[in-house]
Amino acid sequence: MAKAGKTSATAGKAPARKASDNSGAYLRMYRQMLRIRAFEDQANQLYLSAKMPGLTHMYSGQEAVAVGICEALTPEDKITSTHRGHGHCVAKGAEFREMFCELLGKAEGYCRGKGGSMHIADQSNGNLGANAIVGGSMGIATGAALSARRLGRDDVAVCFFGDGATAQGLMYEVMNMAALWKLPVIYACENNGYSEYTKTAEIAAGSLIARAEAFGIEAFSVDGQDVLAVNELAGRLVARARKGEGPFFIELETYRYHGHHVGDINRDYYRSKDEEARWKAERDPITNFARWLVAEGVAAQDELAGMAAEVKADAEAAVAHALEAPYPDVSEVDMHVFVETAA
Amino acid sequence: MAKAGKTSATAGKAPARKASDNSGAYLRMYRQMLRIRAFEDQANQLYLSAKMPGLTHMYSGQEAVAVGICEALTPEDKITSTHRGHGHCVAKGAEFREMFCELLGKAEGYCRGKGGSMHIADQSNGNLGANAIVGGSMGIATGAALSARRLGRDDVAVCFFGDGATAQGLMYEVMNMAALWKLPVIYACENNGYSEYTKTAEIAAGSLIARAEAFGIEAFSVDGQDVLAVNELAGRLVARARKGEGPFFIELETYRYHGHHVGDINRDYYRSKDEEARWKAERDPITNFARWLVAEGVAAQDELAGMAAEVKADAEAAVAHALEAPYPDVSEVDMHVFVETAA
Amino acid sequence: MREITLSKAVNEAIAEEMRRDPTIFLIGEDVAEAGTPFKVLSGLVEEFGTERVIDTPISEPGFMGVAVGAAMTGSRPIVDLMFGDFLFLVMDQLCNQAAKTHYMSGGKLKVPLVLRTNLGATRRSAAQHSQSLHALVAHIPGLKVAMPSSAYEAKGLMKTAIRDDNPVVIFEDKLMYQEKAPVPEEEYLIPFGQANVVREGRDLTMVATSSMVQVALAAAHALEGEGISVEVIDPRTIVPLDEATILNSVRKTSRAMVIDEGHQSYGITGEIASRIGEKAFYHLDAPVVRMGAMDVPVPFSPALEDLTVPTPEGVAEKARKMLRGELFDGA
Amino acid sequence: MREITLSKAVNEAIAEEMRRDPTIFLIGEDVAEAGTPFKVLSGLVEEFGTERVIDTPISEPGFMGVAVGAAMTGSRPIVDLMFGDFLFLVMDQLCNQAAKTHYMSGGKLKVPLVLRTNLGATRRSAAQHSQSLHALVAHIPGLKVAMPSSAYEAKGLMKTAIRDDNPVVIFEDKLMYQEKAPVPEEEYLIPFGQANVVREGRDLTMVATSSMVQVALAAAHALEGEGISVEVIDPRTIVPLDEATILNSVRKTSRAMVIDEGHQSYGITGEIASRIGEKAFYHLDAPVVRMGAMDVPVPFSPALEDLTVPTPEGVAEKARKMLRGELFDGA
Ligand SMILES: Cc1ncc(C[n+]2csc(CCOP(=O)(O)OP(=O)(O)O)c2C)c(N)n1
Ligand SMILES: Cc1ncc(C[n+]2csc(CCOP(=O)(O)OP(=O)(O)O)c2C)c(N)n1
Ligand SMILES: [Mg+2]
Ligand SMILES: [Mg+2]
Repeated sequence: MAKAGKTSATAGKAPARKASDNSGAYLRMYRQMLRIRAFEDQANQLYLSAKMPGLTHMYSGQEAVAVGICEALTPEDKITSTHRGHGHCVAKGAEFREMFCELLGKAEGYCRGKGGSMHIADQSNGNLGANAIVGGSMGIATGAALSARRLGRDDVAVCFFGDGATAQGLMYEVMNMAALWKLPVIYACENNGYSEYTKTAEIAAGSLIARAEAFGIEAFSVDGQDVLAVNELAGRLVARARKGEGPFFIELETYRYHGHHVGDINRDYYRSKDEEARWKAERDPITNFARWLVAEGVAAQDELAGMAAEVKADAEAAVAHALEAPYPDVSEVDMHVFVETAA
Repeated sequence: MAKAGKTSATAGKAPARKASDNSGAYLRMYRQMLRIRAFEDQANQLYLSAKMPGLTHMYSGQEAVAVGICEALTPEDKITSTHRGHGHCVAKGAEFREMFCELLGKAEGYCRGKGGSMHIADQSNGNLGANAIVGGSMGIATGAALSARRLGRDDVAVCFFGDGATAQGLMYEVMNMAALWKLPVIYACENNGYSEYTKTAEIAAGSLIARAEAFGIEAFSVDGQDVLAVNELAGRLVARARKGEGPFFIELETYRYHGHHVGDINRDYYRSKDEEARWKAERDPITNFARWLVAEGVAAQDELAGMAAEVKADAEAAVAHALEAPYPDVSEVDMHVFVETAA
Repeated sequence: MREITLSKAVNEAIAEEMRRDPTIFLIGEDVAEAGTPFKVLSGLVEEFGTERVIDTPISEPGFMGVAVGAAMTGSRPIVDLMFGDFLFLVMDQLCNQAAKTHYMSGGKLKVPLVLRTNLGATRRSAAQHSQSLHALVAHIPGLKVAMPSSAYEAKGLMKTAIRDDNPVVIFEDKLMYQEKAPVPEEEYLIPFGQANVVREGRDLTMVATSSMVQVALAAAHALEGEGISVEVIDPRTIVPLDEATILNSVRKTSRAMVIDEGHQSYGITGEIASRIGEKAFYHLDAPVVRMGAMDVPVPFSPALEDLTVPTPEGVAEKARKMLRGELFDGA
Repeated sequence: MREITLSKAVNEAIAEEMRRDPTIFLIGEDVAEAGTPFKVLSGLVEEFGTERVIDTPISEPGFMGVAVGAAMTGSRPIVDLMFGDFLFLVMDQLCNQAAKTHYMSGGKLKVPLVLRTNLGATRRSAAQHSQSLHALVAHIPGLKVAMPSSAYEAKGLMKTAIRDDNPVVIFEDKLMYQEKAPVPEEEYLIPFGQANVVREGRDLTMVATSSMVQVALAAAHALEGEGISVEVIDPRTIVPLDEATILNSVRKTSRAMVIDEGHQSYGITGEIASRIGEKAFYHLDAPVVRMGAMDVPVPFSPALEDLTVPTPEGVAEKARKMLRGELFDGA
């Protein structure tokens, strides 16, 4: 079955179209990657300084995946996200303020503080929510695709999940249905090499791509650190899915920079500092894309630096706002258990 | 990946070894197939004459699968079975009396009448039980294999299941673990073309064989109507599994003669009478094997007929016994909820 | 009034709602041509087509998840779960996803779906096809739970369930599918959270669900001849539960029994009995008596299975003892 | 006596039993090198090797099924389920298979396995990582359910669970993993079905489970200063339930509260309260009061989450009202 060649922006290979044609999109993607990184840096600090409650999982390092894919989507297109979901949320168009408020359990949060990091959702941009059950959203994404088709809409659903989630049987059940019914859903497997403290090779037999193909689903693998390669493939598949040629499966090779969760500090026993350093030095999606943007003349170095400063300031302002923002009133505790109005 | 050639006894192709070498095994397999057919004929009649309570699913037509595989197993080897489980039970060595008693809810039944047709188990012969949850026993078989390996035994586990059960996610979860851990388990998929009232093609995308192969599992397909082909393949794979070369997956093409369950009488809307007639006329595992046994000089026609009469008489006697046998005492109703003795 | 079977009543409810609202679809195993093994959905695929009556592979967790996603995005799925026993397979999608989505999203997302399934033993279907598992879902905030006790109830409650914007689990009694009851031709809905006083009485209140309503009525009938006047209350939905109707009745009769086909221990009888004990304490002349199914897996043998569920005789006998003051077990 | 954490107590119990019986093995996600996210199993893989401390893929239904099969064939698996919330994923293998196998086979097959998991909110882990779901498994015949309330309890109950020939589900309180309690060096087991009278008292019986035992004790302590004498009972196992100890206490104190961290409705407080109501009816001076968690999915926000579970203050306040006779809600 067709596999996308692993195009690499840093390798200096020519992109599909001339850089200047598309500079708006390129800068938007760059900015979105910066925004995710800035968001996570702030979130990490909030956690380490004990200002953020609960558990959180950083997306840093995987930015090109969320951004490359979401750039190919419209606001009407749906995504489902994971426990490591901040990146998807930002990439799909969410605002920092509502996100930080959610992470801090404040009333202004996207979910009025009830969801938190692991359940953040942004219905206005088609993000059906992070999910704290690994693999838990695979049916939801598939159902969103079925719903779109049945109701005569042309939106596409993208299901983000990790390599570890491929061990959940639910995935095979819904891929089977998606294939039988030709649903407009794209299964995007972010293979960051680990599920929690375990290497992917120890928990996944055979080939992930082949598993999807065995259900008659066209499957692709792509360098998840290369936002252009990801976006090019996603653009093609989203267009095809919209025409009823889905479903599709993509394996994206990527890496998480932090621990499994923010408290996962001593991780030598399962992955080496060297390995981490190598990924950061050689395969950082932001650094490499910046180099390419400058080389192609899409932007000057200082423009990019300015953008970074601006994004960082935005994030800091949002954090400051969120820290001061009020908690939900205690009366909200038993609100929203049920939808109150009858249909 | 290697696939067993679809050898067919009826095609006159020479068997792996000379017929006379192995006549004991051939006649045992023939007898076991007859026993299953006789058992089911009686069970069907019991049901139709309202003497048998509950729901039951006939194995008739699929005899070569259970017999070909179980002939390759020792009593210590384990099997797990399905809602269509009488055939597996007989093939693994069970007695008619205890089986009919079980089907009638009598105290002498294998499960003291508590299990019935859908839960019949025969621990003494390594049958871990039928299962009324489609796919429900896939973990059990895999766990039996793990247990054997861990405890230093060399027994192999065979998991019988239908094509419909391949839609249960559990299968992919346990195949992954079996492959990672190289467990001595054989997944035997009896593809009889239907799950309930639905054709397999409508509920299974892609290829069943490829699904197993994607987990790095060697997979084979074989004519499930040809007891010799089934037995030859099973023998090879059981031996390899015993040596630690498992797991394996086999797809066996077969057909059920009756409805999905005994009450499924009007089935024109999902499968034609013609199709049924063709399978019975051309691919009956018993008729075809009998023809081969006679042609090869393993047995004379009248010997085989004598065997059939004997088996039928056995079945009738067992039914007569079971009909008269006592029900369990009412005091048994709350017995066996828990094992009473501490370990 | 015409009489129709419970099976037909459910079929009508779904057909009427599907005609009214094109966002509704049916999904499950063998729901289309086969119309389910119980034939409850016969004819619907002919009217609504395979795009709205969707046969699935045998993937309960999968199609439950698909329904949740569809419900979050503008559809109103009705999920058909062939046997209540398969609830165990869909618990994650039902309880971790469907039930919590509205709350976790701070009210932004909703999951309007109906999960229709069944309950009830004594069909000789053994331990994995005979369970009455409504207590499990009743415990999970965010799910409504309806338990129709007749064809009439089944139709009205199904229509309400379909129009509700929340996930609703509705349990039909398998043994009742072929039972007829008067059902009006005209449209009607039965609101959730309003118990039905099926029979008025003075001496004793029986709160009974689903299959047990008829058992209670039969017992009440027998007791009537002995001068014991029984009020029978069908809560109709156990979530939301109409506490007021139950408490008012108990305050009047001063005695209560709670009868249900789920296993007795840690089942719904405990909840209802303890609410009565809490809130009608001073009115009670006797301890509240609970009768659930025995705490055993359902045995196959007919000689054993019938012992495991409450019967009219058993209920009547308990009631007699209660009124004779013979039930004060160790008290 | 030395004091060790609950985490260490569980670790010791498992290690001691694994030394004793080579058929025992551990299976679950990140149980080996990582020793679970809570580090409860640290060091075990070093002693017992990867053949007996088995890391699995993220396949809860799968490894639960594997454990059932292993238990049926001579092994004694201990299944590690990382969060109690994932119970929904293993319900079919646990409740349709493990729980029923012994019964369905007429006593021929058995499934000696331990499922260890946890419960408890107020860790800011939100709706899918904070549930206390013991009521669900308590309802299923064939499963035993243990709820340790301290390091001492955790060790003794775990050892008993491992030696039991039935499937046992044991719920540890996540918030207690780092809490220390005196635990003897010598081997001891705590039998199932024998409640612990944690504190004696005259005026009121509090039956409390797991995390709520400490809440009840704190409330009892506060009330003591006000002249209210509270008896606190920890059932230890809710299946089997030691009814006798509870009833004896209530017969003495004439008042009872039942406190549990599961959702209140259709949870375990209803069962225990209704058994008290049934069997100690004439001894009760006031309705049995139940305090469970609120019937809401667990909210993430710290401002909301803490409202959802019983606290010492809340429990003490209810007790005061009860003793002042102010609780007779509409009665
Ligand atoms: C059903 C379930 N099992 C286990 C967990 C605990 N858990 C959270 S994240 C995680 C690892 C997920 O790995 P992967 O899917 O590769 O995603 P990644 O963390 O690498 O982004 C695990 C085991 C969970 N949340 N849900
Ligand atoms: C989990 C579950 N879902 C649905 C059913 C109802 N059911 C019983 S048998 C069956 C079809 C099984 O098909 P297949 O696996 O091909 O076996 P066959 O009946 O053809 O032998 C179905 C859907 C069930 N028993 N368990
Ligand atoms: Mg990963
Ligand atoms: Mg089949």
